[in-house]
Amino acid sequence: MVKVQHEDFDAGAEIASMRLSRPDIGAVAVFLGQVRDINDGSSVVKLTLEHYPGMTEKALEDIVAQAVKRWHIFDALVIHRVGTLQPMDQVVMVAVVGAHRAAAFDACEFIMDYLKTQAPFWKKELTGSGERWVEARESDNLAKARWDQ
Amino acid sequence: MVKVQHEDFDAGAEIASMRLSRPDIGAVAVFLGQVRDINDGSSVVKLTLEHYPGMTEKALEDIVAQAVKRWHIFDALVIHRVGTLQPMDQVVMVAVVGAHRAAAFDACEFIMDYLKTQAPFWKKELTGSGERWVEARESDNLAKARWDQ
Amino acid sequence: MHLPASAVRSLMLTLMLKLLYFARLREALGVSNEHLVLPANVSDVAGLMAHLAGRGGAWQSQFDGSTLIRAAVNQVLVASSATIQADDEIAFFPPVTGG
Amino acid sequence: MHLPASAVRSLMLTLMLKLLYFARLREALGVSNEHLVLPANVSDVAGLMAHLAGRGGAWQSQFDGSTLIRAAVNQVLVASSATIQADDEIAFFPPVTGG
Repeated sequence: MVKVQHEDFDAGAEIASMRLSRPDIGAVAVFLGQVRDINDGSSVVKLTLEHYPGMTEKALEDIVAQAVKRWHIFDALVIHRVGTLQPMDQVVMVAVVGAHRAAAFDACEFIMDYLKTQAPFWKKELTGSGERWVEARESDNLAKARWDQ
Repeated sequence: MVKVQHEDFDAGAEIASMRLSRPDIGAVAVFLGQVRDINDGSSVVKLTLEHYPGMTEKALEDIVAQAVKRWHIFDALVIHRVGTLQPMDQVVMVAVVGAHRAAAFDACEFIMDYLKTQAPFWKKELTGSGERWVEARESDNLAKARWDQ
Repeated sequence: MHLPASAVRSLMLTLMLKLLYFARLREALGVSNEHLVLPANVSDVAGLMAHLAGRGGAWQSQFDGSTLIRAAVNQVLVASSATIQADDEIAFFPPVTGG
Repeated sequence: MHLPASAVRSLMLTLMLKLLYFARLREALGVSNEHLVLPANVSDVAGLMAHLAGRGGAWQSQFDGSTLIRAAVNQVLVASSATIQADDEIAFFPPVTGG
């Protein structure tokens, strides 16, 4: 399932809902991303997330579908916030449930690597020295490329 | 931090406490293991976890220390339950916080792979056809061996 | 041939593209979306980008190839060789930075 | 040489090992722990396992090498070549299955 929303979310409740969805789940792999108070050496006062409504959901659903097809997992959840956030706010959560841990870990990391490079979100930071758009990182492209081999 | 306990734990509260511990955390990688209602083809009625008090804590603390030394992460938490559990009960949680996701994912998976092969816990299942000790899996040894290369 | 005004309008509509611009690109252009009649000589994303660069100014500097721009056709990421046709929704934006 | 009983007791204590058995092994032996005077000819884990196998019965079948047994000395996993000395806490158990 995919949720793109302004509101914060209850990570514990979302994880509990995923893990209790079937009794043959043995492994839950979760990634939670939050706003750092510092980025590329500058202090971050706030962060605004712009997205492309419609395509965002479609892109995330496609990434989840790829993960479910590629690994032996039962389900995956992606929650991504948009709008204006502050340091320590939650930005994104990915939760993957399956029978065993290796597939759950891989699928969770795959979803994050694809989300970072394929889903239409853009971050703008307000730092001590003004606003700036966050630059895409080559390390994210490399992380994604690992899965294409 | 390491906790070995009979009682259940609040995964959401533990994750929140980890992620809010410092403002430069950007990534939280979590693994949650729970009792499956089926294992090796038999239905599981309950699961009893035996451990080696004293050594268990020492082994887990050593694994966490190795992870903190090997990856650029800020902290790691391991909670492992002992005693008698039922299907869908939480067994283990590992939460790793750091600046970026790659190190957090790797450290979390490393801790689980080492825990599975190095920490003195033993599982006994009560199945429809009686009690049995869970056999160690060669796949867990292979998973651990990846990190030794 | 003589067409009634309503038929001309309907014909025009079927030749329209919807264009969307996001993030840094949206700010540089000062436009978030527009409707454009599919130019006669444009059949792929690269051709549309060349057409937009021809507007000059910020359009030229953003679409002349010196700036990294991604494109999506009908909400799917595509390469610049992707074909486009009337009624498509085409979005241009900088490399994404979510997560 | 003549030692008082209290000195003999104290000497004995310093030569003691604490042995622990867990899980399937504990059940097979019917013992979870014992204190053992360090046998004179035993200096490593393998030697201690051979000594325990010499007790016969379940001890023999568990410690004769036919069953996979892990050992810890003073709560640290070790290989069977690890040396042991008086006062050590030595644990034997099957491969672990936590997580």
